[in-house]
Amino acid sequence: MGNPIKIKAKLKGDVAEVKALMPHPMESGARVNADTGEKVPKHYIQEVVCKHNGNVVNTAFWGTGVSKDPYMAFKFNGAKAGDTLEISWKDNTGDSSVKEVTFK
Amino acid sequence: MRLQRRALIRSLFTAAAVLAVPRWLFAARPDAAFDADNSETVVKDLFDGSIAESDQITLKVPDIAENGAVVPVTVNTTLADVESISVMVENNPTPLVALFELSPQSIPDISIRMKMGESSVVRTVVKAGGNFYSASKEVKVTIGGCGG
Amino acid sequence: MKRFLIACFLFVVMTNVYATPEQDRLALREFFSQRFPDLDLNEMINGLYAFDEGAREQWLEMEDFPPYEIAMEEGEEIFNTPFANGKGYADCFENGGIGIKQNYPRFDTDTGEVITLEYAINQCRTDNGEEPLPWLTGELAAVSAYMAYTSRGNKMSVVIPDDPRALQAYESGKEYYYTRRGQLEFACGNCHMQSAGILLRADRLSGMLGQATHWPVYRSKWGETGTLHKRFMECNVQVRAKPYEAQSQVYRELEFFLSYMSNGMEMNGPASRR
Amino acid sequence: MKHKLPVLVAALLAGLMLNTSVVAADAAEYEAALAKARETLSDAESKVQLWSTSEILLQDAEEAAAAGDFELAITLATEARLHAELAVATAEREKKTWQKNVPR
Repeated sequence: MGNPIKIKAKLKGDVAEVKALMPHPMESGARVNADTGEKVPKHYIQEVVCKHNGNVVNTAFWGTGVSKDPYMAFKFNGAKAGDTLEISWKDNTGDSSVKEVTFK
Repeated sequence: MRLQRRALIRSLFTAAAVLAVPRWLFAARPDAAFDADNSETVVKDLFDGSIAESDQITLKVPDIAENGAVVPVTVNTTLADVESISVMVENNPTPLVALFELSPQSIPDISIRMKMGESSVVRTVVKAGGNFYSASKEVKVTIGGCGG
Repeated sequence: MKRFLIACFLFVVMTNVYATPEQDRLALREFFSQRFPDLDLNEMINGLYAFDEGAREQWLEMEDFPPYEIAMEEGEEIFNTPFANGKGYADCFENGGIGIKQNYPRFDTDTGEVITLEYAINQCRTDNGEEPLPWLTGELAAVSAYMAYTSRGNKMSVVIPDDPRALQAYESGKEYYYTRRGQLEFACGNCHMQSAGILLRADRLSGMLGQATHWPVYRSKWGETGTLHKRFMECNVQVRAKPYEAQSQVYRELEFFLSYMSNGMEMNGPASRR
Repeated sequence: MKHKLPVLVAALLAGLMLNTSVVAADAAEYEAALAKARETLSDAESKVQLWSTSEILLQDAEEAAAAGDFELAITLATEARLHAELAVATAEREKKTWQKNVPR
């Protein structure tokens, strides 16, 4: 199980504004470990799925070009207090993380 | 007989998949495009058809990146029926950074932070109503004195 | 006549060399208000972002969801987890450790030492039978980040007690800041006073005022949250001077002086920098 | 023609002896240069002024000596000492002048 995802979700009318921070090394496979001189193997998030009340609102596919500790912000319509928002990710090593929050 | 049944099952599965998966969803992560080492290949893989420059897309990136490891990028658009938004850094070793698939419920306005190895054109391609639109901007990445 | 000359000499010495810390601080503020007549000096707690609009915009976007929040939340959890003996961090500090960072570093008149917040955190651990934490990043920086967060909005208020050792510690830190060093022969002040706000190669330099208010910092270059002493070491290396150990006497006294110079300014740690 | 071989052997032997004596002299010379460098480095350090370059050069000198290249080792140790001497000079000058940088 990967590091917990941090989510800030707020409502503006019925528009949901979501910001997420996902602690993750996002190793591109090109970085060299200064101590060992060896390349650090690729380790990065490939897929992020965001669900509103269980329905997918967006899916993000990522490459190695997303920064360490990825940040992502998005918006969608038709949300109200009490609705749930779930964000999950999967990385290239098969690791994953999921977090659900409720709109206030 | 047996072969026929297997074919039938397969086609049924395919039909079920087509029915269950909404039109805006890709089948899976386009790995080849993410592994491609040049933006031409990415474009060929992902966007079959012509791409039109559009002033209905806002691509917000800094003129000079503070730190190439963390370059904030925001894409939003007033185009209707947006199905996906992708972001490419043309001079990165693998240019395709992210591909967002948006449901009809989504508002086409996304932000991420990305890595840039050197100064480069940043390009976004938006798929809307089955067509491809794009916007781009040059971002300078500098070698730092103290911060670098 | 002779007596008059001696008096003159003493007057010159006292006003020039032996300025009080408070005179130093006010003179420094005056220096920066002349350098940046249009700038609200309180903005200098945001470092180079006080001077650079393009960089400031990117920083504000980082602040939308700053990566130091990872360390901050981790720090809160560690802070609230009792030690093996049942006691906790809250027992070591005034006001249970909440909202107190503006008082650090403080001078301990019992031991004659400068106590930085990180130093006090590890002291708290060893006093309670726990292993000290590494100084630069990780759990210690996390606890410090949480304690800094609870102190946001308070005004820096470092006190130099009436003790010659305390004044000596302040003076040592001051001498360190203004002394050129390393192969490049830069004093801290060369970069962060005369050159504050201008570019060194591609980087705009922060000013000295407010340099102590916003730690610990998530530095994109580091990719993690680290302490002020990690930055001191980095500054030294950048001018090709041999860095000191984190929390060495030299660095603690430097922090004592630097923090005093920021007295009256708003605490805004933790922060994100490029 | 007849006498050439012994002459050659003698010359070779002489050359070898000369060679080893040169090596021995270099090792001693290196030790002296190293000791002198170390002394200057600790002087600079006591004046809160050591350059990072001095220590790096000294490490390189030690590596070169370990590999038997005393000529290079001596050059590097001397360089390390010179850097430390400059640092000491800075320290002595700055003691008199740093106050001038303080705003009043």
